[in-house]
Amino acid sequence: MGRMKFLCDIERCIDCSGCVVACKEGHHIPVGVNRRRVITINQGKPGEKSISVACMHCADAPCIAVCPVDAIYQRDDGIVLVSKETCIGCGYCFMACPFGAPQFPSGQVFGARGAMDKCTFCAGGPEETFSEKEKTLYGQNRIAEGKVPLCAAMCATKALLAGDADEVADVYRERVFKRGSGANAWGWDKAYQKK
Amino acid sequence: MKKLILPGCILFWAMATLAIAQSQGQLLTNFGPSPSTAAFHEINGLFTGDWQQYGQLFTELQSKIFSQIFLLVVTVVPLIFLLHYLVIGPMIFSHEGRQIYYFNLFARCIHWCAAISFALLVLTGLLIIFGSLVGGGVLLRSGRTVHLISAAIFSVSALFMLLIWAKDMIYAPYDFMWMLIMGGYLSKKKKPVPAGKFNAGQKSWFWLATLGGMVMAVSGYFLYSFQGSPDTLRLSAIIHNFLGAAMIAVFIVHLYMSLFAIKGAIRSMISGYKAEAELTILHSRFKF
Amino acid sequence: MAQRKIRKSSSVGTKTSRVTLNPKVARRSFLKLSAATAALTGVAMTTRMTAKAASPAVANAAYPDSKMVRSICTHCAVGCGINAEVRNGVWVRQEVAQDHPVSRGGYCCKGASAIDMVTSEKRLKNPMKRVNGKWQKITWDQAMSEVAAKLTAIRDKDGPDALHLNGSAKVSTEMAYLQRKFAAFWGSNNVDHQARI
Amino acid sequence: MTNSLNDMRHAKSFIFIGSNAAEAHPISMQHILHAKEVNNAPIIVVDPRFTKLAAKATEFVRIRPGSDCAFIMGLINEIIQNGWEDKEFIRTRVAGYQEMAEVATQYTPEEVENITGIPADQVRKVAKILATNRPTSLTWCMGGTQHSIGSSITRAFCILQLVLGNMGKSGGGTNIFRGHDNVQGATDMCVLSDNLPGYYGLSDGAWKHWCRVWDVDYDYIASRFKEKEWMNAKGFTLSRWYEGVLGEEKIEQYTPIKAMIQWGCGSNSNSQYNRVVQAYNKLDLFVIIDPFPTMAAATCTTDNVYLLPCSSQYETSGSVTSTSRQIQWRHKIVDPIGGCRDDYTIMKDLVGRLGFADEFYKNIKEVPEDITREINKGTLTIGYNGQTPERIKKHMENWHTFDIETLQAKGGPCDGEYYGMPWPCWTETHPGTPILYDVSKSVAEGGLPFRNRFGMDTTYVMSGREENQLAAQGICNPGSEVKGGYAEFKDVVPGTNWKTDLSQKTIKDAIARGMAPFGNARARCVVWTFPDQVPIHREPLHSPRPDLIEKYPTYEDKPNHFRVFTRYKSEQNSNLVKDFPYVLTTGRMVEHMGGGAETRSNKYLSELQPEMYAEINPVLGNNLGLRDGEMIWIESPEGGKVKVKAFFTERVDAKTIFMPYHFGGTLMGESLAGNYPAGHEPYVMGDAANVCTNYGYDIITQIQATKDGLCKVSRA
Repeated sequence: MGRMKFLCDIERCIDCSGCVVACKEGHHIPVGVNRRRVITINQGKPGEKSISVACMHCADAPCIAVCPVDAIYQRDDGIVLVSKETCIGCGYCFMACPFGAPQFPSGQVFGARGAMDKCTFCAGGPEETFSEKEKTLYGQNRIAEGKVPLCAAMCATKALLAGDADEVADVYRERVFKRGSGANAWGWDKAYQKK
Repeated sequence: MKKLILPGCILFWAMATLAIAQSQGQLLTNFGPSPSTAAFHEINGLFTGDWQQYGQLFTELQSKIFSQIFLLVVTVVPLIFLLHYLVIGPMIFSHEGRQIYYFNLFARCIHWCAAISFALLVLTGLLIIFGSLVGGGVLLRSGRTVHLISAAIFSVSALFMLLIWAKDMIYAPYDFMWMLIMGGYLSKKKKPVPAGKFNAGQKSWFWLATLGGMVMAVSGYFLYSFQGSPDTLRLSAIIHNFLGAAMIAVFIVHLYMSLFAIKGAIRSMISGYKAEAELTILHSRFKF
Repeated sequence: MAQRKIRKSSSVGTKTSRVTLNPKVARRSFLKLSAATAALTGVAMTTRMTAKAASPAVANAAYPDSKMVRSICTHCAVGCGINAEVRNGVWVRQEVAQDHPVSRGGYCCKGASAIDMVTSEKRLKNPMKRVNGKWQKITWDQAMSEVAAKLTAIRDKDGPDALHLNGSAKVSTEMAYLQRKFAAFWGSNNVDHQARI
Repeated sequence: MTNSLNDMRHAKSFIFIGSNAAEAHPISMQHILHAKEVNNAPIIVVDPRFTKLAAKATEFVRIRPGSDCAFIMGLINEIIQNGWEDKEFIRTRVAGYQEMAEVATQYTPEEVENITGIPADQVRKVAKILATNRPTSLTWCMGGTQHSIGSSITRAFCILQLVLGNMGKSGGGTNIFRGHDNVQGATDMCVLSDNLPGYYGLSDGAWKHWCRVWDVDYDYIASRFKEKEWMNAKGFTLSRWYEGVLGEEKIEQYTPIKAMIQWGCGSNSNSQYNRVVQAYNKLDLFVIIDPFPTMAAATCTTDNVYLLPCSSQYETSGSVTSTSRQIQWRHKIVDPIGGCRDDYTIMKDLVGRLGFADEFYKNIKEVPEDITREINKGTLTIGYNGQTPERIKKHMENWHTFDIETLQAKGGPCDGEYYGMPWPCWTETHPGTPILYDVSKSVAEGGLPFRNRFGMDTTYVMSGREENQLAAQGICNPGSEVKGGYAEFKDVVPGTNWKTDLSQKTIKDAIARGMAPFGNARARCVVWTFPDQVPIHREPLHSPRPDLIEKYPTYEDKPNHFRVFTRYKSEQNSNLVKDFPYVLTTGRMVEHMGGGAETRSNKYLSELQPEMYAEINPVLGNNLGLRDGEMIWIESPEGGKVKVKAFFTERVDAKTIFMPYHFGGTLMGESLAGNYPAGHEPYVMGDAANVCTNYGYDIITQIQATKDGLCKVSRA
């Protein structure tokens, strides 16, 4: 299996939040937790750009490095997952993440943060695939079903690409070639840089 | 001449392209300002602050250095004292004779509140730092809760300690001397060391525990509440860890002194009385 | 910076293998995924690929015994396709209508939350009327007979044009037709809908 | 839309005017951006606001609200002056061109700049972009229509496309993005006070046609009316029905309105909403049929209200017509939840209790399929007759077989048909018409000429010129028996024409002869029945430019405009701007829909857009001493006011204030949360922007003018 990657095409994203709600509705995420967000810069001015960001599933993931209890791990296909059973909600992963991906639902003792929640690339979690427990804790496991993540599949303008790195790069390269502009792929320099 | 043909061709082609581009440029406008590093940088800033500045630092510190420092603190410091105990040995004073009322009941209560909560803070704190050995989960989550409650108790106790002892803890000139001779702990002889009601070591520990404790409380609050910019959180975490390591180190010193280095020193914190023999040596400047 | 830990977790292999306890599923997903990713882009789309990804065997893996219903989003006039996965009369999941010719699986935030239209706890579940300023639950029979009686009384007293019907652009074409037909049979041209505004 | 969303992939340039497709129709952007990327098509966005669509534009044109007609006429003038018009297209397929061109000469780029605020050079630039990148796809939405001159503005858009020769071409056309999911279908079914289904109008002939379809006596239907004359009189409209209740304006009806049924219609999308609320409270009976309690349920505080919970559209089935005129079948996903009932059941119950079920349901046994069949039988004008329920469902089942570029099925059971059989779909074997007025295909394959609707010869009042309205010689669809223009078909079955021949023999006959049943004529630039025969600019009723009122005054007052007196000239007041100095415009946001009853009851959407706000330029905000994020009052000249949060943004210019119109639940700053049935109040509540939208209605359609009113702003 190849390596899974996200890519948001900044020229196509129209800030419709389809990806955000697709993710929430698909995984039954509580209000207040955003596995994915759309950020707009220069709002209302020429040069307004929007971008949809979630966990980038970094190759050399800082969150894995800083987790004091090793709750975060990486699969062979590059997808970074968290075990909510292990996580203690310390919040270090949020501080280490360049993309603001880790989310912490509150409602635990003394309002402390609960276990970290983040984008799973629609790959569920460490529990048994398709089990009820996996569904409640992590949402759908679409990767095991052979389906692409909801956010990218439901993207209104196909700005958000997800899947095998080679395929994503091919699609994006073709697009950039067609429009002849030198758009960069946001976040790749940080997420996937080679050591 | 031949050498000029190729560059010439290229130049002509470039100019032609440019001319065509210009003639159409007005109409077939490109796609506005193309995304630049600056735009990405701005997006990054919106997400988690300037990751390059503290994010990277925090990641590097947290991934290796913090745990190593703590490992050092909890292994090397006790080892040094073990050596001290074996080589120099504890000081033994007679607990008979004149007893001087040293700590009143309130002070003792506050001390033990602070002591127990601090011990819990250290234990649960270390638990989180070496969480991977325990495997996280329920144990550590309750550990976090204990850490939180202890922090609250300790913060209040620390405030009271400041009220009770701050006056006695102001450094005096002779404290410098005490520092120079390391409080006399490096010799086996019982020579009077220059110290008031509290010696320079105790004073330092006091200020670290109270003022340092305040810093720990503030940075800890940020980590607990997550209110503040990502960079604030990162700085808080860095400070919390470094300061915590320092406090644990000194805490171990304090433990060693009260439990092992000076035999029976702990009694004064239970009964409130200290023996004259001990005071004349260790607190020679104290007027009783 | 995190090389050590990553290597540790992948070399031990326990954690990664935990993810795919069922090796059969894992292998199948392995084969399917590249096809599905190509399909999502809308560029490399072919029916062969999408048909594969949407084959019933895979569709039912997560929700056994579910069936797929094709419908249309109710929010704007683009008319995006909706693939609804239904099990035991419950809409369990909104699946991607990847091969709808207009939307190609795309949704905006409104379309992506289509299930909420059915499950929202804010939905009214019983007819209600106001009695002395307070809302009161009533039965359909009571509601309809009261409404019909009042309508008839108004019609008898003031004539059919005393009723205005605001129809809807959110109902089906058939229902819209019935609304216009209703006005005609009622005997008034006082009927209109949102196209006017 | 004359073309389809997918067909926009072939456009070589776009002009959006009064449309914010990125927010209102996000999925359409898939095709628009494709054309932008692959065809390198420039996107021109004309709007008072720098919208999210403008962020994707190559050229953003900031226009003063309500001056669209001047801008478009200016473009037409510039195109003609430079000789960029499509001369052959105009010669063969356009009528009244000279008269229109004469009017257009008044709109020089400098005059356009004076009226619209668009720099003259930009007008020239846009004209050149359109001239050099053909075909252009022109899109407008409510920003183009909700003005007192809305009908002139939209006609100007069409004329621009005629002048450029972009009609009937792939990648061209006038592509109006419709709002609600089935507004096209509901409009086609004419849930309108001036038409019977299929745009038949209200003439006796129309009534007789539909009585034949319904299989009832004409006399029976006539007996249902108060007098026969009321059958032919346009009724009250959604935008002004409340005048019939309040009685403050003179109404042309024998009785005031006493009862109201609001069936799937949000309430706070009406302008001057505070007056609508007064009307609600004056009604003897108010029935609200909706899945969610609309704002009407909270604003009407009398005991005469009934809330009937109908199911959502996912809990019932039926066909829906998309903006591309495609008809799709919306299958029922789940049964109605709780005690809800679907619309058909409620209608059946109501009709039964009112005692005309036998006549009403004479040919309707299987719901909704039999209703579709009845529609197929009667709606001949726009070719709704080929889309049988079976065919629509077949298209749904095989939607994957349709090509994304052409929307034509490649192989499979629907081979050769166009997705959703966009109307007109003349027969049960017709593939549908993907592009209207396209003479490059035969009629049987989805081609179409312009309709012959307005007679044969016309003498124009302004020039005295007489012109034949039929298409020129040689212009026809391939395979047409008549090589050139021809009149509409009639008397194939004696006594009927193609619109009223229920046997549909006339239509089939025409198609067999390669001809369109409705004839082959020219598109006209002059509409001799309208007050402005050629579109001209007129200042909005509440104009921020008193200096222009004299030169571009509005219409004379219209006494019986859909049964209610409507003020134009007497409303236009050049002193108003002194007290109400800012232009108020409204619009959509992507997270909400219409009055927002549905979307504000959705937790995720509410989370994304939790607050009502007004967009104010920082310059204006600072000049007024406001702070970003603080509460402000916005007041309209009619006394409506809303308390909203100030949102400083450069999306709007310093003279304009923008509000989204989806919010409701508070009225003039007071929360109505307690007036909803307990537990059913929406998650998000805010002042309804339409409390502030001004008086003003289109001269033809009576659409409300919500985009070009005036307001004043103060700190709350």
